Amino acid sequence: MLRVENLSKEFPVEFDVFGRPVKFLRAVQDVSFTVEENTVFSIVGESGSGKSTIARILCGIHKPTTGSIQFMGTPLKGSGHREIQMVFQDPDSSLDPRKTVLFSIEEGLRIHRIGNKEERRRLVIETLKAVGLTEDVLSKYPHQLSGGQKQRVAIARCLVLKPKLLILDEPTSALDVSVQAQILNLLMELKREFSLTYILITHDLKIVYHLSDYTMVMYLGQIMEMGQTERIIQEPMHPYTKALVAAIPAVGTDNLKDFSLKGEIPSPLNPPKGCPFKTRCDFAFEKCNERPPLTDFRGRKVRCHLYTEV
Amino acid sequence: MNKQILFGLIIVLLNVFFAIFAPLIATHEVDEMDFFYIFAKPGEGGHILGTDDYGRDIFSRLVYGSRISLVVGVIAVGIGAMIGTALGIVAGYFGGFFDALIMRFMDALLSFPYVLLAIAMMAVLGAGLFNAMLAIGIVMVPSFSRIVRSAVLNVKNEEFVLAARALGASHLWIIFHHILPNIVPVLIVYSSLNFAGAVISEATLSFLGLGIQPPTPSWGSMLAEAKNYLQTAPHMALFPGLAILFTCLGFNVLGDGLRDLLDPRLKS
Amino acid sequence: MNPLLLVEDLAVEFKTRLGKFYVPDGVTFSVFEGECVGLVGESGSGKSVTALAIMGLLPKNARVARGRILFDGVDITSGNDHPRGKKMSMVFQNPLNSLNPNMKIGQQLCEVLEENFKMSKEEARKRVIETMTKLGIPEAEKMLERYPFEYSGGMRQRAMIAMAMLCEPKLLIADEPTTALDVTIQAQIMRLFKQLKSSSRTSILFISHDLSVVSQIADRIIVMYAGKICEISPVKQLFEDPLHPYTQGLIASVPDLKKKGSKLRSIEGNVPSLLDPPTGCRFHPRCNKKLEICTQHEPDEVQMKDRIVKCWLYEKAGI
Amino acid sequence: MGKYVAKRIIQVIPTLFFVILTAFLLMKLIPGDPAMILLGPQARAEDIARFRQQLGLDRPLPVQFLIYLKRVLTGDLGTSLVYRQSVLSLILERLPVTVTLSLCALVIAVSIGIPAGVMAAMKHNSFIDLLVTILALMGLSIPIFWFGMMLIIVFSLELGWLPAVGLGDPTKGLWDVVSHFILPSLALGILSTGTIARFTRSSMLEVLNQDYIRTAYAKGIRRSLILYRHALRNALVPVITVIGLQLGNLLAGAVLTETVFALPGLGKLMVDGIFRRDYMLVQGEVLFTAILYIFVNLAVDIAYAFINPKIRQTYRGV
Repeated sequence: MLRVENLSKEFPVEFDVFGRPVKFLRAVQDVSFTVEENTVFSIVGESGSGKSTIARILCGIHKPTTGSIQFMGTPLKGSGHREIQMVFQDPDSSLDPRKTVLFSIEEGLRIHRIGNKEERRRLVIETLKAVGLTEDVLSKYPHQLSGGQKQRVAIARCLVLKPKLLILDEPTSALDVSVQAQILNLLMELKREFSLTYILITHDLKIVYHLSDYTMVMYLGQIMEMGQTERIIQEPMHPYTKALVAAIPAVGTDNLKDFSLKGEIPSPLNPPKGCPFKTRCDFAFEKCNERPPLTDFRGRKVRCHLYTEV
Repeated sequence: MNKQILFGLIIVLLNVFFAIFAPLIATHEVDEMDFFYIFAKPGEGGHILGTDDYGRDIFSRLVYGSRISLVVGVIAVGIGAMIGTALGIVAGYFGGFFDALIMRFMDALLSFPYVLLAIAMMAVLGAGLFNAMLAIGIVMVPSFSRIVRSAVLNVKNEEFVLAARALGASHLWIIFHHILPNIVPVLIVYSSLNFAGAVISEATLSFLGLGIQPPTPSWGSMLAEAKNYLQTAPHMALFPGLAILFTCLGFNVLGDGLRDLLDPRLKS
Repeated sequence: MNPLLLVEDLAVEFKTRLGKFYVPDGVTFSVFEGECVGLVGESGSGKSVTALAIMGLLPKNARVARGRILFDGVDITSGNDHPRGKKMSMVFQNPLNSLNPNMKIGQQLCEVLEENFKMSKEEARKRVIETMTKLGIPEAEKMLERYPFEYSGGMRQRAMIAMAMLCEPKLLIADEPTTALDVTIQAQIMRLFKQLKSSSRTSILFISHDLSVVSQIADRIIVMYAGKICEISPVKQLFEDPLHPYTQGLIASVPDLKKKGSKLRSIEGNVPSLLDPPTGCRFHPRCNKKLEICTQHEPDEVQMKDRIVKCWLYEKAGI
Repeated sequence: MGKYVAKRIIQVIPTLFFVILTAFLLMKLIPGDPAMILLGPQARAEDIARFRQQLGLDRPLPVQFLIYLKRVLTGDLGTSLVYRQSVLSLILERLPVTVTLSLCALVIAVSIGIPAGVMAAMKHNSFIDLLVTILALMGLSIPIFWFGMMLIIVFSLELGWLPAVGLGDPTKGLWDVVSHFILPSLALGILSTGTIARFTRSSMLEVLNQDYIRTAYAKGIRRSLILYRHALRNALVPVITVIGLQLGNLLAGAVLTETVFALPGLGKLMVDGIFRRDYMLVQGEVLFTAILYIFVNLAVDIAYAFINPKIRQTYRGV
């Protein structure tokens, strides 16, 4: 359904006196992946991994520096594709504080010139019901709603456009714990009901494991490991994935024993040469000064020299 | 409602009231000269605030003067806000080359001290009400465009703007539906503060003889005349100055109160 | 044994433009020497306010309206002559904002010792370097001369913890110390807290919204909801057999690595408004086991061996 | 650090360019034949023709600008038609009076404004806070020239304590010189006092609301030390930039003060120039003030970088 090839994105960060960029931040480096219809594809990573940049490229906020994106067989051009929509992390900031719920949900329809006023209102109310809200929120402003309700509005805003692919950027991390589960359940119901495809972006491996079919682990703009979610989490290969899995705080158990990752994430402005993870890796050896290729290994892709020898 | 805002609002509304109902409130005609009472002290001969060197009623002239102050304020702020907002939005929203060009030019204009630039423009354009409004308005453009630009930069990176872009909104759509409504508070605060600035500027220009010419009763030109009689008739200088002071104080207090109210940093 | 910290019926009143409200509203708990107590709750539960009240650092529009706080046997409710910085210290959520941006880290740390213990500059410096090294800050001597913005997120939080540990406090309050950090850094800091717990006699009050994070370090957990305590229980029992319906819901709603793809058990409804809390038990509008009485009357504490629960289900059962 | 300074200096160049362009265009706004207006109605035809050629007025506009640019860059601001003297030398002659006046006013503004602002912030929402706010706003609302006139009426005409107008005579001793500057400095300083007080207050309030102040309290530090070491120091950093900006306003305000107090400074020169239609002088003075302002700001920015560790460290060792 979605095929991303050799995607890279550089942001200019320093300019000379004439406003010409002289230094770039390589946010995403040579990323390729495909997303099958009706599946959930997770992108996992910490800050600086480039996961949000990929999301923003897919929904047209940023233009890629190089690379191509094919959606349903045709190349994706320009911004604002109706069939690809995105749910942002924090509904507090992703909803315009000065607009009513009606405006926010209706906005996409108006932008894409769909229907007249009555038809739009009917569509909005239908969608509201689908996300578990009632008509009386229509004239309210975001600050009059609770966190969970706001995120439902944000989901409705995407859903009303009848998208095929929804990008979920940390959809629950700004919400209260007791509300997170509601939203996750809602997302799964909607997926079934409207046969949606999801790209889920998060740092929470528990949610990844619970929801998704395929997972891509990123670190400093590069793919570290990619494959079926269950296998990645149950038997991670890449040392970074291993550390991530070990860092999951599990309820009622003490699993920190297995965690031994040292050091901190290097600045994306000044990433290590060769393998980006080598500065923190327990297994780093001489060869890690060269950038490892993304190799197929037992049905998944890994970028690590430990697996290229074999 | 906040007491400070209420206080400012009352002064501002009082001013508007005086300006609108000037003919009903004034006790004398503007140009009526009372030769029996030249330099009358306040209260003498039925002149509440006394008379000036021609025996004209100061109170009545002040009341009519409020019309000029308000008109100058409204038009000058209107010019400054409109041009400044347009430039600020273009610079802030689109960034890049236009931003650099516009902002460097605005920096240059800001390097000319406010009053000095207005004075120089009036020196070149020639005195008069219309030129005064134009000069004061143009001088305000750079500060408006700067403040609008930084407000736009703040709003532009809000997630709701990104969300609108993800929905497929065009730049114009985003500017009119998301950027403008969200910078309106900044504009209101800033207009109120600049209104005070405009009133003072008009008075300054008229005082220097570059703005509104006598016998039109502008507060500034009244002060210009009073300057020559400080010893004989200090009240000629006192009352127009107080009128300016209170009018400006009203707008400043109002703008300042609104700013505190709208400034999220000071909210607890 | 007398507790190190005893909080008794603590209620904090907030005055806002929209009205008064109380959060927390009558909480009672204790922390014993050498113990790590976890305080868990969602937004508006009152967990951070409780911590600030203990530290005597309530914001200007808040005051202790009821109850008292005893520390080491001394009443510290009024905030005068408070032992903060000497016997009690605190680590905050966001290390970047919590450090003075225009002051070198070293100076900010030394200050604690110079001010509270009248140490000389050299003495303080030595102690600071020692503590920093112990808390895993490499090249501590060099790092002293740096400013907060030159530190990475994890290092900043280490510096904050070092600052709090300098005075060898009897009680350390940690308010969401890992929430602002990346997953792998969060795990490093959690390991550091575990080390502290085992290597020093300091008691820790560890506050978080995340049950699973707290469960890694706490001996006992206090669960709060809308300004009230729901349940206090040793960690193991809490997870094996949560008593309060809220705790049950909270534990069940976290996706775990066992049940994939199934529907999560969620707590319906939303967190209530502080200005207008529900009558009776504050959790009743969202409770799936509510009884008639829950809507009208607040439940009392029920002591069950070393556990405490506030819920009518147990009161009625007569345990 | 050197790199930062160099960068800031280079950034000034486009601003300077636009400033000169503005001053150039300002003269183009004069309706009618510029040469005729500049030389006055009684000028002879041959003078006008010579003048035209000298200024390149017969050439296309961009060329005229280049000529003007070149003249300005070589320090030639033109010749005053009234004084028959170079504009720059006229300005430099009068500059000391204006600079003294502005600096005195600035000292007054800083020494009243900062303590008042700090006090208001520390007693936020109290009577003192309200009083400072209102007084500061009054400072912003008072026309300088009127305030000057009121000071003259009260302190010279009524009380007879201080001289009303003119410069002092150095031969009559120091007091005579100083006393002539007191009222003008007060009149001029009032505006900046308000601005500085308000800015200090809001900067201090913002700092007091920061998390690191709470941390300092949590560390058990004395309140007085927190206020001084953590709050005040951080709050004053941005105030420095505002003080720098005020200097520009004061230079402009001097025009009005000098008019009221009949002080022979830049402002007086300018106002006289306007009435005598000495456009060259006006243009030269406006440009000079703007350039002065740019360099004052540049100096403030560099000073700011020295006290701001973030800038200092970023450019460390460069």
